Amino acid sequence: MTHPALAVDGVSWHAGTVPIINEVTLTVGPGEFVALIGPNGAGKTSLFNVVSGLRRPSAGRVLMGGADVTRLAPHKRARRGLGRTFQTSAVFGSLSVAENVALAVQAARGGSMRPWRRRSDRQIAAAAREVLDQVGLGELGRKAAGSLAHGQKRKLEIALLLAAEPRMLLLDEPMAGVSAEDVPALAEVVRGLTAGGRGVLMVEHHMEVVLDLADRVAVLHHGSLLGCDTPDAVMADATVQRAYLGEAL
Amino acid sequence: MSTVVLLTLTGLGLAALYFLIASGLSLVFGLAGVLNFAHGLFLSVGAYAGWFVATHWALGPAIPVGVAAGAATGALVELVVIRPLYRRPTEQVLATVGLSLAGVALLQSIWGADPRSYPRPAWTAHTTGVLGAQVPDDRFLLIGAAVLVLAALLAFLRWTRYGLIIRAGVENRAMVSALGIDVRAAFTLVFTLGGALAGAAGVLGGMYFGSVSPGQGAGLLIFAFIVVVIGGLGSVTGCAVAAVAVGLLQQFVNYYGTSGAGDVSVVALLAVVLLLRPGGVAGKVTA
Amino acid sequence: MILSVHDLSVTLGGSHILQGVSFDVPPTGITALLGRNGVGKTTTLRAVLGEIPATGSVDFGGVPALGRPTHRLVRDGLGYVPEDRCVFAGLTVAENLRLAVRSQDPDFRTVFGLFPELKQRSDQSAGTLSGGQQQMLALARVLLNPQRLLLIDEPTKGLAPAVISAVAAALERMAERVPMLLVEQNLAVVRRLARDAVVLAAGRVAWHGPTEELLGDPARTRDLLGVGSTVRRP
Amino acid sequence: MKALIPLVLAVALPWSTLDIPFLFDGPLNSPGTLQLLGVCLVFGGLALGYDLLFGHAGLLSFGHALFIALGAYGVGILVNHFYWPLWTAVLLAVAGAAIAAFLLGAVALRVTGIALAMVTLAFAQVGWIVVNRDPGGLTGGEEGLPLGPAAVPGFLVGVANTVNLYWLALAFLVVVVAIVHGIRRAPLGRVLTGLRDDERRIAVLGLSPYRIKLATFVLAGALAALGGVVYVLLTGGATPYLASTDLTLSLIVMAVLGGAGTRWGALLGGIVYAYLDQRLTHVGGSLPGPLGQPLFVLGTLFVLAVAFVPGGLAGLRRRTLSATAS
Repeated sequence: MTHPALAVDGVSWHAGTVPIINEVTLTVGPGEFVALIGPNGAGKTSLFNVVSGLRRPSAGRVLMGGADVTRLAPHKRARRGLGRTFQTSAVFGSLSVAENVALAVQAARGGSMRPWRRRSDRQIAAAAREVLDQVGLGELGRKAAGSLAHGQKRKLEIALLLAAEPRMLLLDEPMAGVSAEDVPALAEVVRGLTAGGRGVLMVEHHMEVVLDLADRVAVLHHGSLLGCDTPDAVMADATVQRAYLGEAL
Repeated sequence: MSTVVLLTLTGLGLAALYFLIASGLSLVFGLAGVLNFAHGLFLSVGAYAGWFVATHWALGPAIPVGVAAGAATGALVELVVIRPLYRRPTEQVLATVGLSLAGVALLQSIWGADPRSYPRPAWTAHTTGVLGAQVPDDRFLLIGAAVLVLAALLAFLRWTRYGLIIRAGVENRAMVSALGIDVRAAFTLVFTLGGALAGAAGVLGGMYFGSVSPGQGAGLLIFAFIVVVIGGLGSVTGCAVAAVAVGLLQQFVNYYGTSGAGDVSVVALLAVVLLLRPGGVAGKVTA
Repeated sequence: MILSVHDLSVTLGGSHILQGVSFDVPPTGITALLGRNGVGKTTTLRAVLGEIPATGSVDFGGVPALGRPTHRLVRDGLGYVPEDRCVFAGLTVAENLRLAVRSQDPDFRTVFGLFPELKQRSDQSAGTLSGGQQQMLALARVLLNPQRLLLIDEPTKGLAPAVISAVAAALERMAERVPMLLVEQNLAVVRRLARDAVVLAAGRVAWHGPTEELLGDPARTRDLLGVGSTVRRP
Repeated sequence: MKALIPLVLAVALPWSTLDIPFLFDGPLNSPGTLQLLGVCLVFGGLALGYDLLFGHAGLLSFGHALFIALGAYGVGILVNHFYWPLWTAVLLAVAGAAIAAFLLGAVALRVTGIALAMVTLAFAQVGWIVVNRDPGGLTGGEEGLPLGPAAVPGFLVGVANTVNLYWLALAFLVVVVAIVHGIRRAPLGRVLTGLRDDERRIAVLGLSPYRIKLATFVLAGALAALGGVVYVLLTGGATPYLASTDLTLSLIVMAVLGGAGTRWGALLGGIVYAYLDQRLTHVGGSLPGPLGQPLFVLGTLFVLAVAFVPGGLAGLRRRTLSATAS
């Protein structure tokens, strides 16, 4: 039997005494695209933080490929193939676009601490260029990452993830702040992420993108999972309707 | 037993001094976000102003003059150096570093690098018997002053409008502005207040140590920093608790251990506190 | 017009967030400021308020506003209720309100009339209030003083449906006394409250007109706001 | 390659008998001038080493003086009290400082930002206390610890050999430049920049920010100790100033004055600062009031620079260049 790329098992998390996530159980299979929706403040980002290791859950386990990673530090999870983006785009502003990706490539290949290697290493540069082409940023390699437009930063973030060749991706609102005309192109990049059996868990408010890309949609409300099903089933569910879409006023 | 009493009261005396320095430092950091290296300068200016008045005129006005001098220095530094660098927090801290270097050198050029003996009220040389221990009266002067200041500060923060603004500003400065309050006026206020407290600490410290030198403020400042970090940045009560812990620990270990061990143990305490609770013991709430 | 924004541009951390935004806010009723996440709605409010540097021009009640310090604008009657409410968690409810008072004659009657709960909880520290109660407190803070315009950022964010209705009702009553520029994601709330809407996209104003005209046209709504949610409801 | 020109000039300098009246008291190759220049070079190296932490990795450490003092006093104590041969003592002192940096860094780097500044400040304070208390007569207390001339190889002793000390200082500077610039060019340089920009993001990429920071901290500590050793050889002994917070603050001033995080900024800042410090001390007596205090002049200069010249000397140069270009 193959293990899910990611399994969240009965996870709870409290911020101080305030419960933010309550016993959430969720799996993402290999090659599966799961979208996580819910009103602002429902605990989606907190759940991401628990899964990526920035927060330690007060109860429950996080498993990757069947192995318990609940107590691993973020960078160790990353090395096991977990990649994530942040809601506010987090690229390295003072490095160029190509250098950003090169950093991610060398991080993935473990060559970061070797001062005798040059940072202009050809293999790294080539790998970085390949990834940049993949997300359509090939032309912008020399530009400072801090000066990119919002949508380009989003693409760069995805490129940083791909450089590490992860097996499981967490995307936190990849479409946020991306102008309407750029959404389709970015959505295509995101759609391609499940290639090769990679699992994807995405928080996104852009419902069209969610319905278009996701195999399953999980709904989080006040820290609890209301359900996880195919897009059509979720959109039709009455509880979900009330929680997420709001009652008629 | 009498040794313990003496050590406790001496430790509390030291704690009082630390509290006077650290509370202002803590409020400035909490509200304005400035790690103020020039705070030791406020103290030294207050100490020398008090010393000047006491040696050239009379002992009585030394404390108010020291307080006023410290306050004026604090206000001046805020208005002239800190305010123009608003929105550039790193530069603000760097500027205070420069001020602390330049200020000490300035004092040195006026009064020389060597310590000057500090006059003190005659009664502080006496001792009072407490539970069998003969405790020098200057301890009580310091402790009394610190308790008074603590009560006054807490009342100020709790009951006055400016206290309210400072407490709110420590939580969220931008929101205070968005309520129509000029938060920069509050910055000037905390710098003035911190300067006043440091000035008081300068005069009282001069009387306690019996001397004053240009570098005295900077030396005390490091322990005040430790108190602020242990007490939680921006918290006056936390400051008081931490000052007592640091003062007592330092005094007891210095007495029972080798010379200097007390200072080292304080650093160890800081390391332990930071590792266990990186935010300090009292979190972020003022008062 | 109580507020005229003309050619407002903001660059933050190297990215051009607003690229020449222009719109007017009429002196009565609620104007909604809409657009997808991250399009610069909050940035627009903060730039108008002088919290972040901007170029262009902003005219508030006939006086140029850009370059003036935030607290001066607020004293001139520009009330601001930020996203995430920003109540002072360590202060009590009463202290939060006291801090906001600027006028000789604060209007506690209106405030407690709209939000009676705040009176009962006046000695409770604001950090222990529920999200909805904190939102009420944030709204109450701007109502204590005479205002000429309110900037309100996502007042229903993260609130339960029942609470959203209550907040919407409060906003509706507030709008009888003072005009508002309202940033809101919940289109049902927008539809109920706002007469006009300004839609931002890609750092510019993409549409400006009556709310009905925008929300009554599903294609246009989807196009401008990309919202499946309320529109898609079967 | 352009960087080689100053190096060649610096190496050739002791053969020059050029006399620059206002800047130096004697001709360039006079022992007095060479010693002054040697100290400038040491501080250039120390400032650049500190900038590896401060400007490049974004770690605000207030405890750098501790490691300089460990090098300086380590050598002094081993040579004076335990009669070790000089070079063995140097090796041990630098290694000891690196180990101390490892142990202290392991604790201090668990926190970030202001807390890191505070905890390093406190650790360094322990060094200051120990040096001044003079435990067992080892450090000489306030008097400092003069290096016994018997222990030092002949070619480094005496006024006639000042030129060798100058070259030693230059060699130290070259070592620091080679290491710091090597790191800048290596993949590690990219990681450090990334760390300064966004630490959380580095962790998500699969790198341990803690280990990278610790490695940088240890390296900077070892370079500081080496600088301390050279300083002791150059000036003939260790003084408590080497363990003081003032020294760390001065290093910050040097880095910022020169332009923190730039290629040559900190180095330049260190040299200029050290030069001004020494010259002002020298001519200080003739200047009125506070102007006779080098720290007053430098401190004031620094405050003005912070307020009006963001980016330091390096930034100034860049802006002048772009201004003349346009």
